[in-house]
Amino acid sequence: MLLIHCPYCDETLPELEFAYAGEAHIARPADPSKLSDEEWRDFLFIRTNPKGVHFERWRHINGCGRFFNAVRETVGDKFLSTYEAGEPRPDVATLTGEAK
Amino acid sequence: MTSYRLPNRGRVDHARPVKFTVDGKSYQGLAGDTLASALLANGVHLMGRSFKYHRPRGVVSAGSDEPNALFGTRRGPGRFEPNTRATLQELRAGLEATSQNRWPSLAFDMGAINDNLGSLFSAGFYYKTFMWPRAFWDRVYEPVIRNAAGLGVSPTEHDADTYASRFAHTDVLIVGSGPAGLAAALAAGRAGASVMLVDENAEPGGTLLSEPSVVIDGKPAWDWLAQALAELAGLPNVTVMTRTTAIGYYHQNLVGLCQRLTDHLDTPPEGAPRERMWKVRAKEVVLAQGALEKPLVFDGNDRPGVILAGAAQTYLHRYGVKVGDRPAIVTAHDSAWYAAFDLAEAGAKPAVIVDVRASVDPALTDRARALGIETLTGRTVTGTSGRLRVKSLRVNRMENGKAGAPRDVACDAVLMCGGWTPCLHLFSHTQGKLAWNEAAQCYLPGTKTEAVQIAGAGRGLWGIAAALEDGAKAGALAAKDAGSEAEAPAFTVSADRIGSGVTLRELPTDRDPGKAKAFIDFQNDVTAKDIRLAVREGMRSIEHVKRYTTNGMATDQGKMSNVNGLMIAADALGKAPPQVGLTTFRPPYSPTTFGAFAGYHKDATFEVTRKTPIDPWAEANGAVFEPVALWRRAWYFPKPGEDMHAAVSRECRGARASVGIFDASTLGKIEVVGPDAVTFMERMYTNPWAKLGVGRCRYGLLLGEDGFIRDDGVIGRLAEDRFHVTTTTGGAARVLNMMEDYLQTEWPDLQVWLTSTTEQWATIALQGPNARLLLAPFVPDVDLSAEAFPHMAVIETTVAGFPARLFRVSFTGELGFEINVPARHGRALWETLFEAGKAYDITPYGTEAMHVMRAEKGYIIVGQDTDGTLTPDDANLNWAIGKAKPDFVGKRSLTRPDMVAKGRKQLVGLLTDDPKVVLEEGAQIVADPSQPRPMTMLGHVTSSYWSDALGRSIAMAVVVDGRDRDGETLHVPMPDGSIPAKVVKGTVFLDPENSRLSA
Amino acid sequence: MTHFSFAQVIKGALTGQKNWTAQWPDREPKASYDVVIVGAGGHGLGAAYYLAKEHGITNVAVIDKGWLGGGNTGRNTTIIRSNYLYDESARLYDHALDLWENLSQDLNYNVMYSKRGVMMLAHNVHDVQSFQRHVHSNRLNGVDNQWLSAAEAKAFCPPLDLNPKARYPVMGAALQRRAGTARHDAVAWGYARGAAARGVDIIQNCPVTAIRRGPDGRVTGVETAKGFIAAKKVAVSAAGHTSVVMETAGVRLPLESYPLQALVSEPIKPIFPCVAMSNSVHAYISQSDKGELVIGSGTDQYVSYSQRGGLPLIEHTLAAICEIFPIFRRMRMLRKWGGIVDVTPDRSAILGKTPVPGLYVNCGWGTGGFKATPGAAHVLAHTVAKDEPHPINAPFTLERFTTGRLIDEAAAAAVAH
Amino acid sequence: MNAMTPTIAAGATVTELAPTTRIVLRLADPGGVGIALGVPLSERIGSRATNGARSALCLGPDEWLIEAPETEAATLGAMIADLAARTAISAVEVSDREITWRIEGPAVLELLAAGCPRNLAGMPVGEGARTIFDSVQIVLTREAEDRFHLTVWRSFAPHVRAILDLALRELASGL
Repeated sequence: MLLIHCPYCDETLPELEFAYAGEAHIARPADPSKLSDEEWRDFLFIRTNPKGVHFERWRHINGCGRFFNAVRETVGDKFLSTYEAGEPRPDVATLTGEAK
Repeated sequence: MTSYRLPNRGRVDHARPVKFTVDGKSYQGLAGDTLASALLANGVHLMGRSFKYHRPRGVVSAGSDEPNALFGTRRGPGRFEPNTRATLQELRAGLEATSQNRWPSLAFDMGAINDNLGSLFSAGFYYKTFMWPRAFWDRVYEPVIRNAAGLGVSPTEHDADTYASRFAHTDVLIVGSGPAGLAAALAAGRAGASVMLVDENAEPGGTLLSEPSVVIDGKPAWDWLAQALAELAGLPNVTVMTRTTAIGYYHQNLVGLCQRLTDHLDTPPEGAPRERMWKVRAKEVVLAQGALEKPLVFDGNDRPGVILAGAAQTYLHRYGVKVGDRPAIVTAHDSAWYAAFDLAEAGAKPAVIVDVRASVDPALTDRARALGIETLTGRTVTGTSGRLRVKSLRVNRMENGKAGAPRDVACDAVLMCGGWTPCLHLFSHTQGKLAWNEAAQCYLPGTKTEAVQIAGAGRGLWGIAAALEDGAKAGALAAKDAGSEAEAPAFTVSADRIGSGVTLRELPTDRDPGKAKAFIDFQNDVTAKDIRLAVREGMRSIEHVKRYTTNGMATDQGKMSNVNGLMIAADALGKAPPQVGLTTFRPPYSPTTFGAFAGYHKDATFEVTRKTPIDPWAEANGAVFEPVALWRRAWYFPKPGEDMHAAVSRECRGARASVGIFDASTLGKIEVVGPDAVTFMERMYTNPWAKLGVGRCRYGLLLGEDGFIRDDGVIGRLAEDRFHVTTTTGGAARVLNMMEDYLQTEWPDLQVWLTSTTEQWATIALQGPNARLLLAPFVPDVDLSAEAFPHMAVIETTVAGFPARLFRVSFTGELGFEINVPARHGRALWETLFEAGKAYDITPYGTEAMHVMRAEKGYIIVGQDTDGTLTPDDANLNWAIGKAKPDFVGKRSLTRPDMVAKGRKQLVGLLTDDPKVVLEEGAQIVADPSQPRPMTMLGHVTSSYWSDALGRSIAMAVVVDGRDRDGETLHVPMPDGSIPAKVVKGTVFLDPENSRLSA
Repeated sequence: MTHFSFAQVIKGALTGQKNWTAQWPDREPKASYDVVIVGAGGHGLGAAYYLAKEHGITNVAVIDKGWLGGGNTGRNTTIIRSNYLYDESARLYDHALDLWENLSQDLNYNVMYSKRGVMMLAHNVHDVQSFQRHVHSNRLNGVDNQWLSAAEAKAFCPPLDLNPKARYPVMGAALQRRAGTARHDAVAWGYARGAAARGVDIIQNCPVTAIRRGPDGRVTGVETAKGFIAAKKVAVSAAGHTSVVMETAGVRLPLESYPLQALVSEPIKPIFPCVAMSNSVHAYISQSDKGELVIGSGTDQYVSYSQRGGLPLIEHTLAAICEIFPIFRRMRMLRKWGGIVDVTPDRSAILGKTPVPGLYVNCGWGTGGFKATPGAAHVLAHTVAKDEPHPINAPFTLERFTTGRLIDEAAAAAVAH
Repeated sequence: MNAMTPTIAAGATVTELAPTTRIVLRLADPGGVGIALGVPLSERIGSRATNGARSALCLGPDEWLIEAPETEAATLGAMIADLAARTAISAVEVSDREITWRIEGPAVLELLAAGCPRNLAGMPVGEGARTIFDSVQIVLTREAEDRFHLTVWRSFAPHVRAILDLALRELASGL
């Protein structure tokens, strides 16, 4: 059971309060009708699934209710950072630097 | 039977005898005994039979690493469990134990025939045979193999006990209460950090309990222990828990602890759970689990009476039991010498101390001589004799690396010690790396992945002094890291028993190694030659060797066998042990009761059962219920003598003839409020909302982004900026989460908010031609006439004096209303309407009648008529799509090639040629029932009922290009013949002109 | 390589087991191969076996980052069944089932395929509807699957609790008698031995770091810890790690990898005669030939390559098992383990060609990979040999995620794979 | 056995409270809104502001749970309506959606630890949070060192209560 820091509550809380919500920074296209079938497929289905640093979304569903973003290393399941929805991707190098 | 109990020795209560039975025979032990120590005190070593060869086995250990001494244990009805370790099971009054894996008796076991055939059952033998003739596998070989499987027998009754679960948070969790753990607890506890100190045993102290002769801070070990425990007990920030096994080490210092609460009690208190699963989140963890003693690997090392030297020492000091009068000692480590000395001082007459090492510390040999014990160094051991109890030991000289002339030494027990392995199971649960230490010839903790310290023997440190010092340091460091200033206390130790040893493979023998039975994994009967065979057959990785031989897969989790297996595999491969690897330890540290994991989730509290405010009325009025998602809903209301069919038909008739009343409270409700409410609705749902007037409702259709139908429901506009959205019963939470997702992450600019009101409202549906007549008197402020309050209208008013949201909607095709009142008034309103309704012969109906009536009217149920692969067009719901809208969730997917291709399955009506035949839901549909299999299936029946209103059966189905098949006869092949049925394009079977609906 | 037979076992007994030789040699890679298969699990080794046996392609290497059979092949609950809803799935898994039936004899290696029957429990009206749909569809597809009443289910599986007051009462079950279990390690070992005997090189502990492509975009080989290995064709069958390997060839997949946990109890005498699955309470259980209750749990909610897995999941699974089989509440869990399963959006596999010439992929099996092993391996070999899919795997393309022609068993009937 | 014995011996009691008026208030910028509602809106999640019998618990960055005695329902309603006319807000009454128990006694933390994974010892008196008990979402507020209020949706209440009762029996057993 992970410990997750909610950037809105600014508290580190048990995973049981949170729901995983898939890869982060996959924005819904402003005008989907302009997308080719391949582009639309990429939006719908193609995921990075990295063995390493993963940008992902969680929802503090049994807490403040907010969706937020997280950077997690998928081999050791260590969180490098969490940040509010809408914020840009943090720089991984800095994060892993901090993580060391 | 002579007693092996030593008066005035041990920590057992000599004044409190305890009676127990094994295989029906009564024995007597003492309070404080384990089942194993009590049997040893009675001179019983034979405590089990091995898995494969059914060899007679004695107890080898004194802890949770015991592979042999396993019993079925029982405490009255509903309280039996197999494979209980006699070394952990504390004696309690009336304990009933049964031996396992033997027939007819433990002393005489027919299964032992396998032992003579042992050479047939070498590692992996079953992969190599039982293949011919093929049919024999199913009918002969496998049944035989399966019947031979297993140790104890399964419980057969429902468990009479309950189990508990508890979360806890602490600064420092210390696992193991030996010297290292105690010192850590003292250091961290004195520093004021919150501390949990847990130990698997009944009593804290670890090694100290087996080495009373050590002197700490000028006090005998046991006095010091008492004082340390007293100090810890006095610290409010320290909790000491015994009988508590740390079973698993999970992410971010979450450690699972299983606490055994009642198995040791003569009579457990009322309401006490049998076990409690703790989920402890610790800032810092200190692992002080000590080391595990390894057996020596030689022919006959499994004979009853052969026991680990450290275990013998524990039985002597903790339980006042000597394992034999004339023990022989075989060792590769100094520690066993001390066991011999202690036994000698206790009155036993050790026959010999055989040390496989050529040279041994003279202090040891001198002491042995002083005690009159013969010592043989640089020898090997090549066999034992005795059927159910060891009689003699075969010792050989070593001549230039080979076993030379043998000699038999008579004995009644053999104490063996193959050195010690640091106990790092929990550490490896964290995926922490283990590092091979060439000098110590063992694995030690390497890279850490968690905030954890390993202290004492776990780091390969030997002796009480070293353990105390190391534990104190670890405890202080942990407390510091957890935020309390701490310093490591110092201890002065004398009469410590520091020692060293060597790690070996199987001992050299002068016999045919191919015939030798030198056991590594006692329970699974894995021998040294099995390991070497596996390597010869190409098993290069230790994981392969383990899986091929089953070494380390017994109930001791490889505690006793892994390292010996590794050393021999490495030798066979000619590699260094680290190149061969080490099998990963997996939770739990020792076997853990299912019930403890399940905790409170048993019977009524297994899972949430949601009930509506009206549910008690339904129960009181004889409803039969069905589970729908987490809810239970009234399915139908049978009258005496009615079956489901009769009840449902009557309920439908009642509603269509006059008026029916239905509890719709489980429908999901979401309040969408804010200036941008309309914009939000336009984007989420397929339908247009801008033009929907306040006080009006509309059927809403929700897709996934993949274009498939996810949910639907009637949505009412209460104000310009306020919608009352309803969802399916099962979909409520999912839909709200989906809406929040889009709102928060895609359209954060919208000023609109979502609130679940599912449980704020109780929802009562009145359906039927007399619904208005019944309801009107209770709604003083609203003109309910068709003109003033038509179908799909909504208003906030009062009903029977309760504040209400009144909808004119219908899911039955009848004139209908849905009344939402605050939940607390739900039952009162229901009873009020039901009373008044009696004048109209009102009929309460359940979900089944609701399903029938909606099907008669052609309304779909998402999840039954759609299944996550249907588009709006497939389901005839194109009318619900706002054509003019530039976008809505799922719109883009609807133009993907396959979504617009021919050959999609479309929802149609299906009428059997024989109106009396009701199709089976899920039945498949074909064009030609006589075609060979595999048949080409065109679709399946999604809904099918007997329609009382139509006097015939009706069905809905999804059929390939269904709408083009209007009037076509298709076939539904059933096991007992095929049923012809005609496709009808529309699914509306009743009142297509909506005259009833809009009456 | 020693042929396995009862006679040899006797001989072994008499000669101190001197007669057995290595089941497969541990090879160093050659400079080039006709086919390189990435991933030495049952699927990859099986594909090599069938390439050699049925297509005469023996210049083949199977490369694995660890020891063979060390991935999901050795980390599952060994359940084998084919009673899937859709024609595509039913054909694929039934093809596998046909091969399972003769696999021991074919490989001269006893994989202990045990036709003990797999029973799926229905706990509510929706389950009943969806399982009936399966039964009908299977019947017309010629796939063995039958409906049992609650009483019949109890008769078939005595430990089942029929208490009507239960939170999840048993309302019936779908039974595939021909389904069952097999000895998972033996499948990998048997294929490895069979492939090696036909000249296939098995290269262990040799991570593939990249797939190389030529100027024409065609596959040229793989970079590994032991250097570059040239290959005319490369097939990736690396389960949870497939995304990572394929990415190096510029192929992005609709895959996510999740930790899946399973566990066994202490061994007991035979009590559980079949395999039972319950999708409503998320648990499945059988009893191994060793006597352990083998219990499948679910996947953690987040993407991960760690094999740790969380405690809450195990708590839920065992609560569910004890709810349906209350007599097991006092049994003890002996060992749990984790695997990494790769899951596609429609929970069906991707098996076939890729946009890259000469590169083939077999992935996305989720929790259904073991049961498919012989079938998947067989059609993968065909696809690689012929450079075109076998009719059975033709629907399991990558393109379906563009066109929308998904094979969504789970959406269709919430049936766990 | 007598249902009361365990709860007393257990060192904790569970008592259902009478209904109160509850409003879920959602808005982007709480600045100045407090005055209009007669209770300030604290902006830190978990903190609660009170004024007389009226309280506002901040549950999310834009979410407050307003509680008031039913006698104040009308005035509160009017204030909200007035506010809604001037500001973009969402105010939804949920008085009947959930029920509240008072859970108190020296063993209150142990009792709640039977199902709540949060470290409640760290929750300051006068604050609260939405969290989880067993599988059920709840709102907890700490009213005193040894007293909490647990609010749970109506249909989930029996499940939570059943587990609390099991835990009370367990605590009463002394083990």
